[in-house]
Amino acid sequence: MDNIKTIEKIAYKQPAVIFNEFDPLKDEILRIIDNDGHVINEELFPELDDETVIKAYKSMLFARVADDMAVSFQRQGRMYTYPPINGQEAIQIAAGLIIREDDWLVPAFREMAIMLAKGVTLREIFLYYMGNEQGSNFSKAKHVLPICVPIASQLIHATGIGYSINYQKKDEVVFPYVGDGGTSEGDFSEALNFAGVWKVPVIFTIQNNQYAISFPVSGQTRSVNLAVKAVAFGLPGIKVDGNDFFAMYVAYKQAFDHARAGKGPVLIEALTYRKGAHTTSDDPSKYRTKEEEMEWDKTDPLQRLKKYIVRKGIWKEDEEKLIEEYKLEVEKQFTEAENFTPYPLEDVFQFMYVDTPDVLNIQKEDYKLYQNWKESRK
Amino acid sequence: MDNIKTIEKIAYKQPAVIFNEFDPLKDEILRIIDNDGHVINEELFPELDDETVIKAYKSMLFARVADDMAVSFQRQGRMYTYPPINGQEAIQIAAGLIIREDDWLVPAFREMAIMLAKGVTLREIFLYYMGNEQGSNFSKAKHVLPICVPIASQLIHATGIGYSINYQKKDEVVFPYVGDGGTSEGDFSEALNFAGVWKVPVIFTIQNNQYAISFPVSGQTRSVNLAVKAVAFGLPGIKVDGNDFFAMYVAYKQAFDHARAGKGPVLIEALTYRKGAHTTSDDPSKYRTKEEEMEWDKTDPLQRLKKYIVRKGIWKEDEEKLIEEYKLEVEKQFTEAENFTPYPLEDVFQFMYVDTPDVLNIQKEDYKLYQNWKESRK
Amino acid sequence: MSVMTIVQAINNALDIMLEEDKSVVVYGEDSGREGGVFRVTEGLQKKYGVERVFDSPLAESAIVGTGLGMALSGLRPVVELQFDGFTYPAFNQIISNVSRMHNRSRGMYKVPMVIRFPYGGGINALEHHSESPEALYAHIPGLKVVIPSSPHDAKGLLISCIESDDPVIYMEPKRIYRAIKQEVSDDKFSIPLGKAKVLTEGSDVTVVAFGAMIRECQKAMVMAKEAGISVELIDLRTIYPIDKETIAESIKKTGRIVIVAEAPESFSVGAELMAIANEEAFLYLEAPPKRVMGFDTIVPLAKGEPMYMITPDRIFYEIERTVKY
Amino acid sequence: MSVMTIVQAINNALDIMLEEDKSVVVYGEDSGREGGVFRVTEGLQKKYGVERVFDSPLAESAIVGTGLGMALSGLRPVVELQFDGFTYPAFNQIISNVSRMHNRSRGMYKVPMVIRFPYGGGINALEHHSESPEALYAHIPGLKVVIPSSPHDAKGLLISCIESDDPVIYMEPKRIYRAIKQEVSDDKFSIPLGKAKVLTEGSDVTVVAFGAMIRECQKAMVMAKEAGISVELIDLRTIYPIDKETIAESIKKTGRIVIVAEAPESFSVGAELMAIANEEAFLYLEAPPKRVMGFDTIVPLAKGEPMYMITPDRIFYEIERTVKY
Ligand SMILES: Cc1ncc(C[n+]2csc(CCOP(=O)(O)OP(=O)(O)O)c2C)c(N)n1
Ligand SMILES: Cc1ncc(C[n+]2csc(CCOP(=O)(O)OP(=O)(O)O)c2C)c(N)n1
Ligand SMILES: [Mg+2]
Ligand SMILES: [Mg+2]
Repeated sequence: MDNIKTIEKIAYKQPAVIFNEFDPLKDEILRIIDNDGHVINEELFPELDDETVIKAYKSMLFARVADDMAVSFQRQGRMYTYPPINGQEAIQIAAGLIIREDDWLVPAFREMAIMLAKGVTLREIFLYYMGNEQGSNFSKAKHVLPICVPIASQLIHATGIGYSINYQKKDEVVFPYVGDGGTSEGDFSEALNFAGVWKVPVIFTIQNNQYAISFPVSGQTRSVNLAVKAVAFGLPGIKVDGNDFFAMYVAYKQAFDHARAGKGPVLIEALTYRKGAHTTSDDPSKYRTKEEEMEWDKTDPLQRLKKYIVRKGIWKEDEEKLIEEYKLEVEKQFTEAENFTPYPLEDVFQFMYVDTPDVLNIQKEDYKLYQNWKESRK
Repeated sequence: MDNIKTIEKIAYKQPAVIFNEFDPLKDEILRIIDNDGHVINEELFPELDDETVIKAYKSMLFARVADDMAVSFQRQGRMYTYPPINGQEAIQIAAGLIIREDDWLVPAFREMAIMLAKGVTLREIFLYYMGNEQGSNFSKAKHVLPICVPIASQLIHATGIGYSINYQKKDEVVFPYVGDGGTSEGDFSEALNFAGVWKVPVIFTIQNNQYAISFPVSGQTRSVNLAVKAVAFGLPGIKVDGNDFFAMYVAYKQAFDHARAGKGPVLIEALTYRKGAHTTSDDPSKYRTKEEEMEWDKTDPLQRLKKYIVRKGIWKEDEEKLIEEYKLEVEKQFTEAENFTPYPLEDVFQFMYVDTPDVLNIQKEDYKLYQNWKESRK
Repeated sequence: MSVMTIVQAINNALDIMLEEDKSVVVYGEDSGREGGVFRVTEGLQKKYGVERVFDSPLAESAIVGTGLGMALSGLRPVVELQFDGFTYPAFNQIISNVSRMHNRSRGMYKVPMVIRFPYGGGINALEHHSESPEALYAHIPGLKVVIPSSPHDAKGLLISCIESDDPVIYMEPKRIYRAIKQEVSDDKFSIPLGKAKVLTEGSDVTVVAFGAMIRECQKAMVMAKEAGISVELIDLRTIYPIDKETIAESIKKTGRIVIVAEAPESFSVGAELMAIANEEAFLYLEAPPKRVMGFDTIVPLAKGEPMYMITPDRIFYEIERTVKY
Repeated sequence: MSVMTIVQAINNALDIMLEEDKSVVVYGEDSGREGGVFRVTEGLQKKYGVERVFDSPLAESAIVGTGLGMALSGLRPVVELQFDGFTYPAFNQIISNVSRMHNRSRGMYKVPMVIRFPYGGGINALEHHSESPEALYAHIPGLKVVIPSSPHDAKGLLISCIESDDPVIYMEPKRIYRAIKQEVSDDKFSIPLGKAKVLTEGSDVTVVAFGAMIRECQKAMVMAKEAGISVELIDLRTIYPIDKETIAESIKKTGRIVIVAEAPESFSVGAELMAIANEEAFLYLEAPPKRVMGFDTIVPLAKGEPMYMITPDRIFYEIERTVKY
């Protein structure tokens, strides 16, 4: 009766080893170090030299410093609404080690750390949150899409980019991000379904930080977890401890090899916690307890990795000094953003179209007339 | 780490017995009689008295006759585009035995047989396909929504009705329908997800008739089947031989008991075949082979049930005569629809709002002025 | 009487209707426990329970579509969409189902349902948080579209919307959510849908606006007064059905009309108002009707937004030009 | 030169562009093997292979959103949505992403993408198969909206759309898909976007229309001629950006304008055209601009549709009233 199934089906756990070992249906989770930085899964421990691990830790630290400062810049009224990434650094820095220059990053809006890793400058990120779209015109980073606010819609773009890659016979891989809340949007399902059908090289990451603004993930769905949603689209899915840098690295590494080998898309649920507010306009005390926050504090990705490297005896730096350095760097980039040229009237109109219709020019000229009039009254 | 999972999760195969036994992940299928009408699963054979089985067969036969005649009425130019249900009768008539007067039917557009079972008159159905919306104002049937053309959008309405039922502490059950193609729409996923979270009494049926217009189900998704999509939303899901009346009956019976007992929604994938064209404007020979059609012909739900009842010796009727009777009945209802009062100008305006804005009345009066002018020129 | 902001007035209207009618339910993203990102529904879940005021999963099509299902089966849902720019995932449900179920079923079903969301710019927000899509919804047959401009109107209009047996899009001017305080009756009262309100009588020019632009127009009128121009200010209140009569009456008096709204100018409510001016008062027009509206662009981010947003002096400038025509 | 219908002309334009530019891909529901429900893409999959012309799963948001992803990464997708009424599930992708990616990224990314779909009534169709949503799309900043009225235009405009680096909504008048046959050049040629075309010159009244209504207007003009009325007929061709100049020029000549379109009248392209008449030619207007448009209702099913659809004699009736004003 199923004789017309002409397209081969990916069984939900056929591919890369790792996706076989941790069954989302049984709610299994990939974890490599525990909260104290002890290795609990030697077998899967990745081959990473110490230098790389240290570099990763420093990138996480830099992201944390930049994030904290962003929040305080916002409080000082020097920036507008900003969504902190505090607590989600391991996921993004692990991905940052894997993603290559010509791979594609398709962010939601809480991906500052991987954007930095991909070559977006802090200056650009700050400029954006200062309310200037020029911050999304990346000067150095290649193949990074601007922040996408309409939840989950960006996942579909990633699938489309994946089609292009296959079509153009390139070997690029696409890294789209979404939150736990975003898995409820229809676009999430459509993106994964098309990705499966087209067998595109796309690694979908759900940053499950437990909340969609005030709403806990427990209310988003009755599925046993979010990784299991891959089953509905014939994708391999895996649940990973997102605050465990090594686990994230291993998952990304395998997913990347899988995708580049033409084996199609995968779904990674990265379990983490949004330590900060949803955005600077949000007050988490309205909807969650201090106890819960403290419970999750124990899993903090930076502390965990730090404990590992300290115990291994490979940490030689003075962290305080490092933080001071980072602060100066962040400050510098922030100042550059603050000193960016004022927003000209042209920028309101110029980028709506490649081939700008007359009506926009007329509106602009009309506005100038009004400005002149205003000037003349002074 | 999962300590904030406050809402209990439905494991995908927790509930009603039947959903345990046939695991969609293993692509298992519930089937009770084979193509020759032999019982192949005695254990699950439902307790149905002969009379009911005969009645069901006759309802299927009636639906087939009505459907065939609808197609030929359309060919004669007496009706507009019509989507035949030929081949999908077992699913709908099995549901018809279960669904009560105050349960809700939420059709897509290929549910003529269950609409009849629910009390919609053939006259109304014909009237609708003659191009008169009055055919969707059901005179007798209660709790039936009009045909819904935007694919999968109706599933969400069903979930909302389910919420009302729980809220009002009623014990009604909702029966929404969708096709295989419809499972790719975002609304399908959103409907199932909300249904799971709200634990509503909704039985989602996918009539997997192998095609979405010209596109085979094999292209819609890489999931192993469609029932398995339930996993993504924490619902029980089952794949059933939709051309096996008894299997469909058993699945619906258990789903119904499950839903009414407040255990929440279920998903049924009913495997069937659209024997006819997509609609009367479609030509299947463009995209499928005669061989394939003949292969599926062997599974025809009417023939199968007929073989069973004949073998069991409970078939006493003269089928030819029965068909003649049915034809007369269909003819009668069709004639009534054809003799329906002409479509008045009022009907264009009257139902857009309960509280009609002036602008509609003005447009109507303006149109009358034009009509008068036109009259006057004759 | 209590002094209320628009946020409080809406909350109060919801409170009254939840209290009075058990079939009213209120939900949306973050609308329950937190009381919505603007705290419009604050306190209601506590008072009426999680079955009547609740958080929904994050999916606008489902929020609206389930609301429709509820409306068909005995409830009167008031659903909240979080921002103007996030109403579009629900567009198909709104245009293809919500607005049509009554017509599709030839009156067998009614759709007593309200879809609320904050709209408009001027709050230095991220993209998609500053939009004015009223023209899109006003063009859809079967919907009513309502926009209040004051706490009093916000309450009275919302009560009418909830009591309406037709589906209503209720757009809340977020920029003035808390900017205007006003004495509002604590009792239940309603304001009829489909009727505009003459806020100030005048003789030289008619200014038509709605929502957050009313306040800007009022500021411009101070300047106009100084310049000796008598402005008649009309608050549309309901975008669809639009109150042609009140507008036409006013133009017949003043001979001039200036339309102020935030949305992109082309194919806008401004265009419809100009059409009405022509259809209903052609012979009275002494100057071309004028739209003072947003550019045909996305509302810029904070640094560019001041150029996009319509200011009182720009309104005055256009009023003066129209009067001098 | 070959005699072509609109269906054939579109197919021919796609064929030429697929041939010329490997970055062009064509897909949508049933667009591949079957060649689309209207057979517009027939034969193209055979010629260019399943990677370039293909069937997609059934999900409009994904069809449009993947198209955007392709456009950002080097392709020029031409996606097909099956009917006007099924474009709405893709509305969020269109309005929130497709139309804005160029602006959002400050020019870093371009979106060379075409979204095609058949539109309009008059074919006795089911609900959602007879709609004219051009006003919705024309109000969205960042899009262009194009509607041809003849085989020649269908080809030349579509080629321009595919070559455009801006996203374009290309709406096909399904009612006349096969009704008009015309000699069309077999070569590649293009027609500029944003320019209307004066189809017939005249002096008494300007009639502006587009798509399937052009043919109805031409029939009405036969009646007008008999009645001694000289009509100037303008085919908009592009709805956005709308060609204000050509319209204004014509009104300045005739002093009168009648607008003919199928969509519901309120908040429509008709309203925008009336606004333009006022803004650009106020002093020349000798009669109120007139909209001859659909009612503010859903297009009725077949039995009611003839009352909704605009007929040549209704157009003539309104032309005559406007001229006699
Ligand atoms: C389509 C859409 N609806 C609503 C919003 C408003 N909104 C912004 S963030 C957010 C919650 C997102 O939660 P999640 O997906 O878990 O991501 P997180 O913020 O936790 O990173 C919501 C509802 C939006 N941006 N887009
Ligand atoms: C949102 C939407 N997109 C497209 C269509 C056009 N259309 C009508 S039926 C159909 C195929 C449906 O296939 P399936 O869901 O398998 O149902 P079946 O026709 O086989 O019963 C399509 C694409 C539609 N009705 N609604
Ligand atoms: Mg989250
Ligand atoms: Mg099907």
